[in-house]
Amino acid sequence: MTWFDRFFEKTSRTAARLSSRRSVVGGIGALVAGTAIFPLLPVSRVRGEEVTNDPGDPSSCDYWRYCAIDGYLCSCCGGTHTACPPGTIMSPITWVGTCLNPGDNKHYIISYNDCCGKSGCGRCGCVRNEGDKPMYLPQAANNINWCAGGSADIIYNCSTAIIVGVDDDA
Amino acid sequence: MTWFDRFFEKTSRTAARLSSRRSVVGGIGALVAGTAIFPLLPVSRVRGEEVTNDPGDPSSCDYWRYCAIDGYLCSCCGGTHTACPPGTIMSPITWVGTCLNPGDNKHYIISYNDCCGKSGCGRCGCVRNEGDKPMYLPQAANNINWCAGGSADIIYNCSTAIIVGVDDDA
Amino acid sequence: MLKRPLLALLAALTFPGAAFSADLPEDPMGEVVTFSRQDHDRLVWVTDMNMPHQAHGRGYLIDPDTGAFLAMLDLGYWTTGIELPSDGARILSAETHFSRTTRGERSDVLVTYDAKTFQPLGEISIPPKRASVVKMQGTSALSDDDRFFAQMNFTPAVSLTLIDMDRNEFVAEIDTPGCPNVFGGGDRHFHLLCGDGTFLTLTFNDEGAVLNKERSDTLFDPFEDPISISGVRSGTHWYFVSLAGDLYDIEMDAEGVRLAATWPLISPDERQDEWSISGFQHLAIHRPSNKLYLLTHQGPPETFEDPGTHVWVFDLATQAKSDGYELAERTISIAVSQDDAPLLYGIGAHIPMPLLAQIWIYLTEGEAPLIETVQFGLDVYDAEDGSYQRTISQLGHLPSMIQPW
Amino acid sequence: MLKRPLLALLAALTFPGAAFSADLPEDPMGEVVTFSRQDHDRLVWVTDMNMPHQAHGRGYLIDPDTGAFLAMLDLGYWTTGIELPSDGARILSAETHFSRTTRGERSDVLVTYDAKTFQPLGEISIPPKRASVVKMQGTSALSDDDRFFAQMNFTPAVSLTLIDMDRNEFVAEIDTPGCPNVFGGGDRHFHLLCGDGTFLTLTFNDEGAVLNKERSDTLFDPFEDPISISGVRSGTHWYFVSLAGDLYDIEMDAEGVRLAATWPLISPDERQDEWSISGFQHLAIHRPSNKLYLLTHQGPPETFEDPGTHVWVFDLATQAKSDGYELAERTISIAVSQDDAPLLYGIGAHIPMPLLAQIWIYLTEGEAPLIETVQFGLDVYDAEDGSYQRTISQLGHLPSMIQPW
Repeated sequence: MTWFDRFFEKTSRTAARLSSRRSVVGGIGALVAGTAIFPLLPVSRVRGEEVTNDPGDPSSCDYWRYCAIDGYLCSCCGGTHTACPPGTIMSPITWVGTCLNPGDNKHYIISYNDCCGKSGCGRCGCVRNEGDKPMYLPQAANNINWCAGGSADIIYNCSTAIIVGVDDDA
Repeated sequence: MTWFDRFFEKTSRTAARLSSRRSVVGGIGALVAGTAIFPLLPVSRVRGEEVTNDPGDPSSCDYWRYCAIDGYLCSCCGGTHTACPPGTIMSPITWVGTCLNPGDNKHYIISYNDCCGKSGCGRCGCVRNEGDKPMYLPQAANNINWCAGGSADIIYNCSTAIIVGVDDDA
Repeated sequence: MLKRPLLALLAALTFPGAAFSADLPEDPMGEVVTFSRQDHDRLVWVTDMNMPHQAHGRGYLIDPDTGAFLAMLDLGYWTTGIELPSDGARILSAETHFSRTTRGERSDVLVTYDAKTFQPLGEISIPPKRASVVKMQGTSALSDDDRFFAQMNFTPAVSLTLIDMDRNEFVAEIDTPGCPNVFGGGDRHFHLLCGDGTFLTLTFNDEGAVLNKERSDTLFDPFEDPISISGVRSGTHWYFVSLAGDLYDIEMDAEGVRLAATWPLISPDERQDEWSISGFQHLAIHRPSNKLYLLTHQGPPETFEDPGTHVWVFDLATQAKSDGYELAERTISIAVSQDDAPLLYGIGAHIPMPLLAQIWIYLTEGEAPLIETVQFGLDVYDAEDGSYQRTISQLGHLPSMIQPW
Repeated sequence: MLKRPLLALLAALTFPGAAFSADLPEDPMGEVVTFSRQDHDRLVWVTDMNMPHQAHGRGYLIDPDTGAFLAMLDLGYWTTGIELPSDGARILSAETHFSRTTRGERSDVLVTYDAKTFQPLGEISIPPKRASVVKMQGTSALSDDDRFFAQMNFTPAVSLTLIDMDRNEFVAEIDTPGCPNVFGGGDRHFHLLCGDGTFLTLTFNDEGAVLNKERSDTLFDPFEDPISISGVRSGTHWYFVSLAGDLYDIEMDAEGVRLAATWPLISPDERQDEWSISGFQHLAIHRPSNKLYLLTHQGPPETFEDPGTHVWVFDLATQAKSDGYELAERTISIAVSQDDAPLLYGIGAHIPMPLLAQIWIYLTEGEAPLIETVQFGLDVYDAEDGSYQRTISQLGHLPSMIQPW
């Protein structure tokens, strides 16, 4: 859940207080009915979430492996959630997070290696910060450009989410 | 009038056909009344347009001198409509347009000198193309980066609108 | 840290019944997706000058059938696009870079990129005079055999840089006063569009030495109704449209440049109704069927660069309008794939909110908040009937050129 | 072309009664606005890493009272901000540039800009190891006499670059393993924040030679509740807040670094209600009144970087919360001017549409279209009561640091 979700969850409640929920929804409904351009249901939340042991859509910020990410999803940039786009190079080291996989209810250690050597992809920006730490604790810090030190230097393109193990302690 | 104005002028008519105008405005009115955050009147159109012999707001794309412009208004970037922002240099030559001044009903020749040496200001983008010609007619072409040839080279920051004369032929 | 997942993977392989409850395997580290043209039925490049962040000029490679964003190139300060040699193995880009990103010493280079790894294979220094202009068509050209690259210069003196791609060297800068835009047509010819309504044909030899400069007749009236620089080509014919909507069928070859035909794409009646050309790249051509596509909208003459709302289709053989449709999005550029079931590509100016929300904001706050939310994406349509297929969104700040590949 | 307007101007001056119907005068050509600090009661710099277009790192100079955007600086690839010497005559910026904008040879330089013309006065080459990180606080520091500049490096080995601004030269790269973030405190001291909860004080002489490295006691628990790097300073005291909301009053001087006091800014009850620190630059200080400002919002622990909705005001003398208000916009950074009627500055994440339109889009399409429309601007509030004054909008893509000047 991102700050937008949280904000609107809260704001929707506020709006419902300001005006009765019926009239707000009625107003929205009237407008939508007037055009029928967009569906009222939040369909974007449902698609692709079959229950498997690795559930979810790797090109969506909601995907479980992205629990500690801060960057552009390589899945939207010519790469995948575990591979860099053509023309870029994966940073050798990076920060790690620990994410709960709803498919098997286990915690996995995720390495968020950056892909480097092309400028910022700019697609599917995703900021989630579970367990993120200040940059003086770099092993858990997503505010650092981890392209530093790689052969493509600090030109940041996108971020991956690679399983490096199961966290039995979590 | 920009393409947005034209588009919405047309679209508003279409929307009024789709649903009766009363119900659209009613729906909007209900929503606005529910929050009262934003005024319904298009106030942005009125401000600063006193009738003088140089009427209008130089930080608005609607200002009469900008009739042939394509760029960021220097008035929003630390400069004015006739002067460059600190740290930039004015391109020595550029294209010219002919704009009607509603203050005295005369046509003026306007030189749209670019300000150069800092990256694109990005504020108050304004595209109007009265009399704009293809780039093989450079004296009237606003698609050219006129920073070319100046001492700050081709780094484009924003555009001015300088009166260089009255066009008695227009 | 490595051993546990490997064991889990082994366990999963050994006891397949337990696979679902076994740990997910460790992922390989350091992988990079390998691009292969053979994996795609169709491909398209979109080039973006990224205004106001011109140092991030970029090219985006897209599979229009899947909607996948495949790869990108960084193209330097204020790109005016790429050239695509017919071998499909290279991408050529004339670029400008500064020693301090947006200040300092300027270097202009012609970069060759590997079309599989998208890494630079090499670069050739060229005079630091490359033109930076908003419309990308006509700013560079390749000879028909891909050997010579021609680059438009503007300082504001107008000249042409000639580069030999076989010898990997800059050959010459040729003064071409009054004739900036360059078009291909022949192995040893380039054709330049001049401000007096003529074309200038440069003929050169295998060493790149200019043998002849031939000036055409006056082919159009640059003052009454100039042609747009956004031409499309089929064989020796280039098709241009004037600002008022007349088509100019212009033949360019070793003999020079001649007007083959001209006829209105926008009829007098339609002009009365203010139908106009639109956007940046307003013509597209489907060579197998000899069909021409015009991006159009309704608006007064000064709106010739406004986004288009409709596409009209013409049969070049009969000069007749055969079809037309409304686009799903306001569109600044179009192109068409060259296969038998062609796609129409459009760069759409998307406002990420429902239309009635847009109208509401327009009525209450004017256009400024809406303009600030415009985002450009590549819209894919069926070229036959204009039916909307999909959008590849989030393509930078001012993508304007579409090149099927 | 020149004579006619001059004549018109003369006519207007000679016959003032006719001025209104005379032609508008010709404007002077080539003018550049002259900046003078004396023309402004207050000034503020906003620094922008411009993600995803990091080559366009920039600084924006703003008059918060008039809302005027005054000038800008280009700061190279992935800027981490500027330093402002107390003389007000210079702006210092450690920058990274590449020979081909986003590839090629890397050059790191410390650039001195003239604070009147905003042109570079000179640059000093430094090791190409400058850290590129999202939060700008603690990435560089000036000695109290403005003579030495310290730059955080991350390759990912951690070190500190020391530059002598009097001699205009790079002095040394000092290994500081485990201690990346740097803070000022003294003329010949820098204080580094370490991953084990200590600080490392470097003492050096007039030549920049390190005389002593002094490690503090463990001042906080980096594993249970680390402090944010976004500290604010008053005299020898630096104030930091932990992720859970405890204030750490830390004294830094020639003697080293000591914990002066610690107390909760967010009470246990408030933590129960999920009040959290927010954004990037979440603390601000008004030194004349000894007031501390905390940016806050409600959300679970992992939201500590989410935009803030409220500001809480504390009296540093009594350690008591004296005030609090809701902000007009969701805010990622705050700062306060240092005059007697202070302004609170916030970088707001603006969505350019009415709130109910936002809710409508959120309900029908989810958050994605909204996130894509977020635009950052500098919001100006009365620091006393949080009343909203004005916004300076269109400030790039990720402005995050605010520095009153």
